[in-house]
Amino acid sequence: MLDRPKHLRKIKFLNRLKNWVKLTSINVYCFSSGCCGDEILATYGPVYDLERLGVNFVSSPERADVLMIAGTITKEMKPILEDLYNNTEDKKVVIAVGSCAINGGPFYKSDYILNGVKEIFNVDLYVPGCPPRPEAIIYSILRYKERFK
Amino acid sequence: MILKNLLLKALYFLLFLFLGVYIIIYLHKKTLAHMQSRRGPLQTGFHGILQIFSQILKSLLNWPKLFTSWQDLSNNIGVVISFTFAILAFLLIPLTEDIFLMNIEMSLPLCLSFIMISNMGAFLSIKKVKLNMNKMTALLDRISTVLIFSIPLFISSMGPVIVSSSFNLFEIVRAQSRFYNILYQPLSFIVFLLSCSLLWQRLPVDVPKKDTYFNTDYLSTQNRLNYQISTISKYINIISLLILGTLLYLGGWNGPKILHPLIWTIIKTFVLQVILLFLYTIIPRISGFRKKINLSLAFLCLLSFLNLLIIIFLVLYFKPIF
Amino acid sequence: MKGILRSLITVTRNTFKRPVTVLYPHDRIMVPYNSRGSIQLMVDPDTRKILCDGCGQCEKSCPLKLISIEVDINNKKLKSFYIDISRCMFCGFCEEACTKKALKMSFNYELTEKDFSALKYDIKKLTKHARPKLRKFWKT
Amino acid sequence: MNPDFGYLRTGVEKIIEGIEIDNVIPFINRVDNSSAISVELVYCIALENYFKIEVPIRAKFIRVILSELSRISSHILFLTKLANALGMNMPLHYCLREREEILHLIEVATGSRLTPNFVRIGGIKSDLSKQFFDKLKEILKGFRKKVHELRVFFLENELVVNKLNNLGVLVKEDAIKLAISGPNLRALGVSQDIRKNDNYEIYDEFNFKVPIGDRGDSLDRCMVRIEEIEQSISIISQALYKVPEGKIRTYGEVNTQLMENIYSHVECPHGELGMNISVSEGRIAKLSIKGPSYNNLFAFSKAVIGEKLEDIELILASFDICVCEVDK
Repeated sequence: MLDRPKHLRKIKFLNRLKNWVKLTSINVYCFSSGCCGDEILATYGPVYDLERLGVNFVSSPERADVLMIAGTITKEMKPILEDLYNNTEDKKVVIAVGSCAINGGPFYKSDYILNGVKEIFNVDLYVPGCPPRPEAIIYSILRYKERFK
Repeated sequence: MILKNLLLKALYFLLFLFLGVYIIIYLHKKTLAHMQSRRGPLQTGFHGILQIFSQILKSLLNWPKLFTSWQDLSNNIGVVISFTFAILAFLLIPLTEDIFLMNIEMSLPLCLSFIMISNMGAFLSIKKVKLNMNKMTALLDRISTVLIFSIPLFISSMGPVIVSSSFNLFEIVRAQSRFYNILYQPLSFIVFLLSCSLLWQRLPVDVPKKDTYFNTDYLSTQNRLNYQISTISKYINIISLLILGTLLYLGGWNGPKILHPLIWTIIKTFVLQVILLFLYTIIPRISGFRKKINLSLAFLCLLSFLNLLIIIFLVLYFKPIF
Repeated sequence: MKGILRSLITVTRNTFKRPVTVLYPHDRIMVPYNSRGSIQLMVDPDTRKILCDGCGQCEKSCPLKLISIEVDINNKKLKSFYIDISRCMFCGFCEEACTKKALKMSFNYELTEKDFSALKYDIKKLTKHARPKLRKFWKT
Repeated sequence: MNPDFGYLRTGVEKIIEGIEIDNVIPFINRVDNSSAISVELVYCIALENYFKIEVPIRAKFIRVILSELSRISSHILFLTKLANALGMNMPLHYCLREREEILHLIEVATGSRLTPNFVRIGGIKSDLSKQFFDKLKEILKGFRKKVHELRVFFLENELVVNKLNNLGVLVKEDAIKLAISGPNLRALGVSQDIRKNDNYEIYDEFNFKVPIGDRGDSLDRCMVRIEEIEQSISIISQALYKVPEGKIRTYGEVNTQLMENIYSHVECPHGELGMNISVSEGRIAKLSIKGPSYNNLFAFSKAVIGEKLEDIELILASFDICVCEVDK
């Protein structure tokens, strides 16, 4: 092993600490509607207990690391979603749950529907399914963890 | 030298305080989870011990943002006030006969008033609150609840004071060496517990914002660090109120001499905490200004006055017992 | 007071039961055999060829028209098979329409992707779980 | 108070126009997210009545069992919402735990937890195995006890009863004017149930009561739903031992000519769910859904008048409004 200079070692330690923190405590802000909302409620429940993985559902977007957007998204919701994304302090990870939030889903022909969240802002993870099982939602959070490993 | 000793002692106390806060948060989460037939925090560390540590660390890594703009410091001053007063209130409380920081004559009322101030302090920080009517009503609602429920808290704590005839916490505990206060004043014990629990907003069970009419609150617009600090100060308040409850009614560090007196206080506080957790999860939350006033003035205050009358009667006619 | 005490007793009874939590990544709930997960193209276990011959029944039956098939006119062989999973509502009509049992809904529900383009499944992705692994008998 | 809705409008009724009859079901079962199978049932019953297709008895039994299961799951979801509004953390999690068992049963039967694409014109998609019936018997045995636990939390706890009593009272005249149906109407004391009055499947073979309240406050609405859970458990346990062997689906002739205004209705967990269909050449020409939640929303805005501001969330939860169904 080569000896690294001291200041570099310190920076490396800080980075590792930051990564560990991001791995072990994830604050999620949920914006959900319809049947995908029911499945997210199930992940909060006792059978698929999300708290054991270090996930907290947070009441304001300012404290969130992950924005989880689930269910049908209409054109009337667009200003609300934009407000929600702009109010956040850092750059957030966005997870789109369900085929409605990914690409309009079964209602993509309708005039009232937005074709997915990707039209408003950048989406990092897509979770297909209509609605996806609660395990699939948990798996997306495990995938989110992978990027810090 | 005296100052140096005092500082060292204060440091020890703070260490104990933070460890205690940490353990109480962890136990709150874990016991609640098992009551709900869940597992609770599990992955980080042994049975998720480190999970809360990482949560706190996460907000602390954000700290440079607090000092980037000095104009904003005035907005954060409320959080600082609530934190410092919460710590000050804790430092006044003795844990055993030997472990204490200071011995003041008026320690009980000072401690209670500090807790009240620290509960009110967070309202001074109205960072980014666009003054909606909703948010203003929520804010006023919080202030009013703190004021309302501190009245029965003060009155009910006068019961043990009359028995020991001093405001000093040491004297109150020494007076209970034969009989614990809970035996002949259970009414004031119940009032004390209820008003305590209403003061700290049912914290582990409910998110504090849920207590108000709307889903807007002064906390929901604060940034991560402010929110974390204010929740930690609330947990410190929980600890100090729980320990006060044990000192006033459950006999404090008195107990069979099998165990160290410090362990007795810890066991008693834990029992109190579990009782409160059970009560929270079944009793629906109290909302509405009128209901709160009715509960505090018509029910809790009346009960505590009744208790005072009984105690005065007992002290006057059966003094040799005490 | 009686009701409060009774509810307290039920809570205490539940606290000492075993928690029902399923620790998902390590052990998981048995998915029923007819559960509708991701779509896969079945493969003949002996010849290792795709069973689908591109008759186009599933293309017609899909209510959202997400399936697109191309067939070589000369060989009558499957050229390309695409399913746009991003809009799919997992109704299972394509599975019912297939006469040769070449399409099947599998147990796999872990479909999370990073790219949007990866949600358009081609033959390689559709047969990923269906194709049996080759076993090496002779080491050379 | 005027409700402001339309944030979840999908326009399903417009999208469906021009789609073949068989392919409609997966679109319309997204309308009601808490009990999707009742929407499928209305659609199929309407077309069966028009074409005079006789559904096999085994299929009818299985339809009844599945619709009652989804009624139980929907009512338990209502209880979680109520517990959340009350601030009681314990019953919320117990409700979610019990709901998960029933959702698992539905998944074993149909293949999906919330959107079973299962009912077909003239029968059902696939037969249920013996394994499913064994599982049902096993779960139903312990389920009565669990419902009794929930009853202790909501109806016997004095503090909860005091809070819900005389809260959000709906007057009978208002209810009739707004054409309310379902448990919210039954809480007023009107015994109106389409399962009894117009037995659309084989509901006349089962013994069950229609639970009724007195005043129509939030406590009655909660009580009626909890008692309905028990009634539907008894229906399922009666149906379990009567299920005959036989076919599951009859393939009747479907005319491709024009036909208009076929109407049918069904008792879904929220109330009366009606559907008006007109078909031309094997494709849907027009389809309109009459959901119960739309009327219930306006009933809520009537019941709120005169109540305090802090109780609004509770009253809204007690009406059990499915937002997807209001906007469609």
